[in-house]
Amino acid sequence: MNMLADTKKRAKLIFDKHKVLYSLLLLAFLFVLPLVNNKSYVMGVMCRILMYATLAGALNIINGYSGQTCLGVAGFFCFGAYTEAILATKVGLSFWLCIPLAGIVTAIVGLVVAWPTLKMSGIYLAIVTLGFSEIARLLALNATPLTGGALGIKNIPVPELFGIVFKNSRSYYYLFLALAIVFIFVSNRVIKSKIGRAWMSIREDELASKSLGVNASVYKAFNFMYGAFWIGVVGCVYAPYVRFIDSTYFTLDEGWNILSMVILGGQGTFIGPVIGSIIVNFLTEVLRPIGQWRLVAFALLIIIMMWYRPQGLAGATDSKLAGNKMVGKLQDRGKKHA
Amino acid sequence: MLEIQRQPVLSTEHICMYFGGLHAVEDINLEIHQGDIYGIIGPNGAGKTTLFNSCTGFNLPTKGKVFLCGEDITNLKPEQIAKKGMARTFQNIKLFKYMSVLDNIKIGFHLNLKSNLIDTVFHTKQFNADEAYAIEKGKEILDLVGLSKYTETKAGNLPYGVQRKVEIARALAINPKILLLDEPAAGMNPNETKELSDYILKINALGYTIGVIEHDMKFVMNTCNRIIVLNFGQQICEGTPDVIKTNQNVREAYFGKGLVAGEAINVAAEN
Amino acid sequence: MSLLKIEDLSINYGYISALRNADIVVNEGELVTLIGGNGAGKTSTLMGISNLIPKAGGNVFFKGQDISRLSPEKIVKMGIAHVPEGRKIFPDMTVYENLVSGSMGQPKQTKEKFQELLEMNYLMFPRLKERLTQAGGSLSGGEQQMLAIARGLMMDPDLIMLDEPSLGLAPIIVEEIFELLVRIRQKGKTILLIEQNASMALSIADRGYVLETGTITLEGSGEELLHNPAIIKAYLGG
Amino acid sequence: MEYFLNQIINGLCQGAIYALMAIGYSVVVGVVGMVTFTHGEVMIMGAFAAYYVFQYCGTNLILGFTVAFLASWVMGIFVYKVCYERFFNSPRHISLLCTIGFSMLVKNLAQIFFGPNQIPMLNIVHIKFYHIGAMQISSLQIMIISLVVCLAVALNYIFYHTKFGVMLRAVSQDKSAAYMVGINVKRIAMLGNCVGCGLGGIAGLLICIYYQVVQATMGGALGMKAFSASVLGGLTDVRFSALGGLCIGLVENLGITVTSASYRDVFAFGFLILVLIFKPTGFVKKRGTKV
Amino acid sequence: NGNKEEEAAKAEGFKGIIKIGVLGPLTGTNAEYGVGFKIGTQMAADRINAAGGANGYKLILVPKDSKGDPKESSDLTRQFCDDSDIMAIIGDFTSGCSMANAPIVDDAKIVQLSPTASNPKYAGMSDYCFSIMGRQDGEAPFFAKYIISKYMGVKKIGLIYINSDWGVSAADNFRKAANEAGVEIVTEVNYVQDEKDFSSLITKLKAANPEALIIMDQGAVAQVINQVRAMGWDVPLTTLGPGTSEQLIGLTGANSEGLILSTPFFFDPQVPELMAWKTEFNDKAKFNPTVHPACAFDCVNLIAQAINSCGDTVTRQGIRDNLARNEYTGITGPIKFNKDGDITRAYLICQVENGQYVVKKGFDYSAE
Ligand SMILES: Nc1ncnc2c1ncn2[C@@H]1O[C@H](COP(=O)(O)OP(=O)(O)OP(=O)(O)O)[C@@H](O)[C@H]1O
Ligand SMILES: Nc1ncnc2c1ncn2[C@@H]1O[C@H](COP(=O)(O)OP(=O)(O)OP(=O)(O)O)[C@@H](O)[C@H]1O
Ligand SMILES: CC(C)C[C@H](N)C(=O)O
Ligand SMILES: [Mg+2]
Ligand SMILES: [Mg+2]
Repeated sequence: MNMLADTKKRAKLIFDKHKVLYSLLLLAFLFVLPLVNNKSYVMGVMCRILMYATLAGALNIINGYSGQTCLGVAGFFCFGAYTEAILATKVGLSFWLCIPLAGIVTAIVGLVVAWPTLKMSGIYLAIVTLGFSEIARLLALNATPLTGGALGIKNIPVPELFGIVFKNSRSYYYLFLALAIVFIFVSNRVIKSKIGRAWMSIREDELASKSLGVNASVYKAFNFMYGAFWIGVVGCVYAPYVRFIDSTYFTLDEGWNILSMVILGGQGTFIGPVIGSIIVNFLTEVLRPIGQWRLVAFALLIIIMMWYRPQGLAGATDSKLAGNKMVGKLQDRGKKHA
Repeated sequence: MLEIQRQPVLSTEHICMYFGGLHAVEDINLEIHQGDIYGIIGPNGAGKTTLFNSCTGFNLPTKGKVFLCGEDITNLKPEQIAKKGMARTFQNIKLFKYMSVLDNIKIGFHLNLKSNLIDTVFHTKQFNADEAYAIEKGKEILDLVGLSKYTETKAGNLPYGVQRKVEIARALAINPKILLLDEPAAGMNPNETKELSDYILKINALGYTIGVIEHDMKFVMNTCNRIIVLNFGQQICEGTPDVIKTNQNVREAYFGKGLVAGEAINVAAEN
Repeated sequence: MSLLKIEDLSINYGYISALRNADIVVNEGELVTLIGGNGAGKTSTLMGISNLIPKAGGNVFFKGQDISRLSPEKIVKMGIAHVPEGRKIFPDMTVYENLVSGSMGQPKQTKEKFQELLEMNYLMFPRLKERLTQAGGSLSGGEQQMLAIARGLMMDPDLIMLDEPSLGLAPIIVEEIFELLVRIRQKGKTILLIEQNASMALSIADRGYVLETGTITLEGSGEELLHNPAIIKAYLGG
Repeated sequence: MEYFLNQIINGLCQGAIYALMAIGYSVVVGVVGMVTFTHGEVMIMGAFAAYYVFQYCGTNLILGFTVAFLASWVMGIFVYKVCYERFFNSPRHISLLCTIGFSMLVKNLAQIFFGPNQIPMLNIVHIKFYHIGAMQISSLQIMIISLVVCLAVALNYIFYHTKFGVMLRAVSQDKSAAYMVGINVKRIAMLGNCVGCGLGGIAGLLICIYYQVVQATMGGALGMKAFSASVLGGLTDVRFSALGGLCIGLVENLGITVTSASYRDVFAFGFLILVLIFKPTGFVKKRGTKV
Repeated sequence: NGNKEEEAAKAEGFKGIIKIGVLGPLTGTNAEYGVGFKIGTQMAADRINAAGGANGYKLILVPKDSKGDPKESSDLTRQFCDDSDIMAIIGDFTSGCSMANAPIVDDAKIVQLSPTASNPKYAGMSDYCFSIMGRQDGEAPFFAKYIISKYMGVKKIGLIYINSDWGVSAADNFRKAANEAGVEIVTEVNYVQDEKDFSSLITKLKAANPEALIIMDQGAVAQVINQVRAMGWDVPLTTLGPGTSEQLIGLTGANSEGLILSTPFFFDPQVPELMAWKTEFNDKAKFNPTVHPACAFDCVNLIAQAINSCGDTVTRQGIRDNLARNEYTGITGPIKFNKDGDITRAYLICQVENGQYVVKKGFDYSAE
């Protein structure tokens, strides 16, 4: 136990020393990967990994850093994707313009969801976001004039940049990679700032942070918007990637899928969701031969994880969410004078 | 100059707090002046915590007004009131247990940091300035109150007494006009209580005005310079410790035979 | 004979050792108190006795029977009431229901007995009687403390363990509680008391143990300890 | 006019079904004190068990219900062991996710062993129709509604007017405190969970009889409705959960009559969200929260 | 192992091997059809190989489970595209999945021949997309014109359909055809996948009392029928979608008595080889075939024929071109692709009579 902690620390130290170097190496590797192996299948999987890493990361901003339980990620995803699809097909807007727009639209939706729910907490917030997700999907299914209804939106135009046409999964690989990098870079800075601290203080003890002048409502709402923004952006890249979207892409299962990545990887860290995404997608591929049993194995994995490592593989251990033994007693000591 | 002297930092006018039929706080007028250490005592359920909550916006008073330096803050939200310069601690410790002591303090600085999203993303001057300020000032406060050796430890692992102090230090970070403490000495043994008392005097000496609820008479009598006594939500007595000690109602309603409050009240009564 | 007997009890949290090889004896009809600074391990000891946290080692005997591995509720049923640190009343239940829950420990308790105990508590804490239908969680700090104690008394146990009962209570109530404890003891009940207000505690205690950072450093009659200079310096704020 | 009356009846019957599920659900939450996402699967397992009994022992309703109850009870034991027991004092979301995982597990195993297709549940009960003016209501519907009422009343009595009820609620509120007053937390929690699941099983069977099919994948959607309904009712209060179920049923069906069934869940969740906005903890107000 | 198979094939006297990917929902709500695909295609492949293979090559099928989920389907399609041994893809079952795959196959220039995708927009999406189900805008008019107005002779009908890509386009096409045929749709209602309670919809339909009710869906047809009858409403029922599915009858029992539907093809008891086919399928699958596995069966033969006409160099492109060019008559009838890549079918009228589907011979309008 003790030793483990030490070794962890040491590893971290070594990493921190050459942080930049390692990061660059990693980037370089990711960059040349397609040149080594550009089978569209492999690239497809890589795209999925990167995409879900970003999605999970954005969800983690909400669930992991401000401690609100959002089960509605699929709904935001849906909004982002449809925004792009509609703007691109109906208005003929350029993909690159769509990116910020989709983000903003989704962020606004995030605000709309968050604002009324500020009074709620825990499980009530959860069910509301979950309901929102379903409503979003059904609207997409039924608002036929706009979303094409059940027939979905077909032949979504593919983006172009300096003559490069983003057609195959290999080119999208770079798009998703860039997106993921930007997301992590920005979010990392946000978290390490006044804003991030405010979020975390709300997660740890809302009343206390209020008494310190943190406007909890505003920050919670903003947290939702921020997370939603990125989810929307991912959706915006996703739409032209699949070229054809309809409401069946944004079911609750999709939401569970993303959530499970956050959980398996670990809440409250940046590496967590990435790892989660890698694991889940990797398993999805390797376990395909066993057909239906794959989902069984997957379910078992989640349960086992919760049993033996509730904070996930790389989750933040120093948080209310991490459910380690220390919590119980220390909370008692707090409650002591309740 | 004199004007400022006369105007109370925190004052309430006929403030009432009812829960259904229950009158938890009934028509209280208190005035806490610059530099006071103002004690609020009274039997259990007298309405002390409720009074605090209504002053700090954690529940809206049924009637009456609350003024901070002459400004009406009656119906503001907790965070807004904090912004106006009122800090409080809770009857049950509310630290961010998993954060280091310094980080706890940093959050205390929330209101003083001006950087916005743009700043944080592009690490502008403003941002760097803020971060520097937070760390520096935070360390300063910790030195001031003598907690610097805990700077990096997780708040939750600290001994109970120290946690109290950290909570108070954190409250100081918002640089309040007045600081309200709810039973800070509860669960401390006499020595720790003594330390706390000194600590609070020290802070007061730095020019902070303080209001404190406490049941430990020794603490109250040695620390506070004015005291109000509540019972069933009503004020039964107000004045300097000596006045309180000698007041008959208070003795009956609160001190009892004086076995507990014992030497605190008698000792003082003599001199 | 000894009602409660603790043999080199040790308790760890992860790799923090909260209590090391403590030996404590509480005889029938005695009032024994544990004193010690914050984090000394007092609460852990009680938790260990009622087996709410795993023991690193050692045994606990009650009425001559080994209860070290007994499940918590069985221990309660044997007649040990635990008034925990931090009240731990049921916040969403009314005061009355909280009191009722106190008698769960004694399934065989008769209606009459139950009523009698209720009356006893009402007498002791009239405030609770006023608040019978109010939700426990909305009580004031002190009222909650009263409720916690009352709940502990509802099962009228042979041994009652109180963890800082005077916490957050007005002096007058504290006095009453100490008087109550004396009365209870006179009724032949046994009491194990944790107090921050050491002078009070020792003045009514038959014997006392002093805990320092997880080890028992001193043991003696209330009188002795009360006049032991070391104690005076350390805990009585002399 | 009569058309609307009929629609209201449809709404009520649908609502009654939700209520039935919600009752079991809030028994679970009300005792264990943790929310679950497995309820739907548990219900369907009950239905499947009954189905096989009908296959081999002929359609005997009483037998069917007992079997469904027992089967789901057993499921309850598993759920309890896997998702609750060891998470009593760790953060809620952990056991929550555990239940999500468990429901995935059950659903897929069910698909493997019972096959993914719909399985007919024909003529278990022969349905009689009663006509009140222009409205018609079937014996089955009456049966469901009355069952809901009885359960709601009975359970509410147990929870709020008996010593046992105090015990149950104590467990859901603070486990370590419950230990300290001498309650066998593990057993009570297990018991409560199993009873809740058992009721779920009965609900499941009734539903499958009502819709005349049973299918492994049915659980998810149903469970979600049960969840919503009991959230409306403040999660732990049986009566209000039942009420919540009825409301959702009504709102849905009235909504459908003016628009299209594609909007069903929009109405259900929309209504839920609206209510929660104005009453953040459902129909019942949370007591005992204080700074 | 590709080489090992190659060796084995050579040893058996083949020129080599040609792999064909088969996509279908082996699990999930449409599993019945997906499994049908797997078996139907395998039956075809076996026969072809037994007869010396396609153009001398041994056909090897690579069936994969798309779960009826577009994302899954796309991943598998990519896998097929990467595998240079795979010469063509048969599948997917639903239009939704097939359409999601269209851009991918278009990019990889490989044939996606769907046995069942009937969405009119599908085949047009790419030169490499084909379907032999016949389009809904072919079946719907037949349904309106002949079944509704001629055979049943009703003018006012109620329409209930699933709000899915298939259901919607089916309904759209039906509407068009309906008012050409002068049939009035008095009410129409729809619902989403996994709907369980139809009572309020049925009440709605009943209120407008139509002379007949049309149900357009695969999954929920049985439940709709049951609940219509459970509400004590005996309106004539017709359905478009499930084809002559035995499961339907199993799920509805007596309720489906008199149900009318159209099918492009029917296992006619009079035709011995069809019966043989049916029994063989039943032996393998343990349930009776619908039209869909039959279509899958034909698809393999179509590909094989295309391979034959490729001559000595078999390429994906070659297969595509010949497929588009050739004509062929399979067990489900004559097949000739139009320029979009799908076909127009002739339909039969079926009715359930004491638990059996029977073709209404006299009314064989498809001849017209
Ligand atoms: N939310 C509430 N609902 C109903 N009654 C309440 C609520 N909050 C407080 N009360 C009642 O108001 C009275 C005053 O409570 P308060 O907490 O202010 O007492 P206090 O003076 O702080 O006592 P203590 O010294 O024990 O903390 C108590 O009798 C309490 O029961
Ligand atoms: N859950 C826990 N995890 C880690 N350490 C713990 C835990 N609970 C208690 N400790 C540590 O064990 C030691 C003893 O704690 P305990 O609560 O028994 O002391 P105490 O004498 O009751 O203190 P107090 O007077 O504050 O009640 C302390 O150092 C405390 O920090
Ligand atoms: C009805 C099924 C054969 C599939 C349907 N033809 C579709 O295109 O989705
Ligand atoms: Mg108080
Ligand atoms: Mg303690």
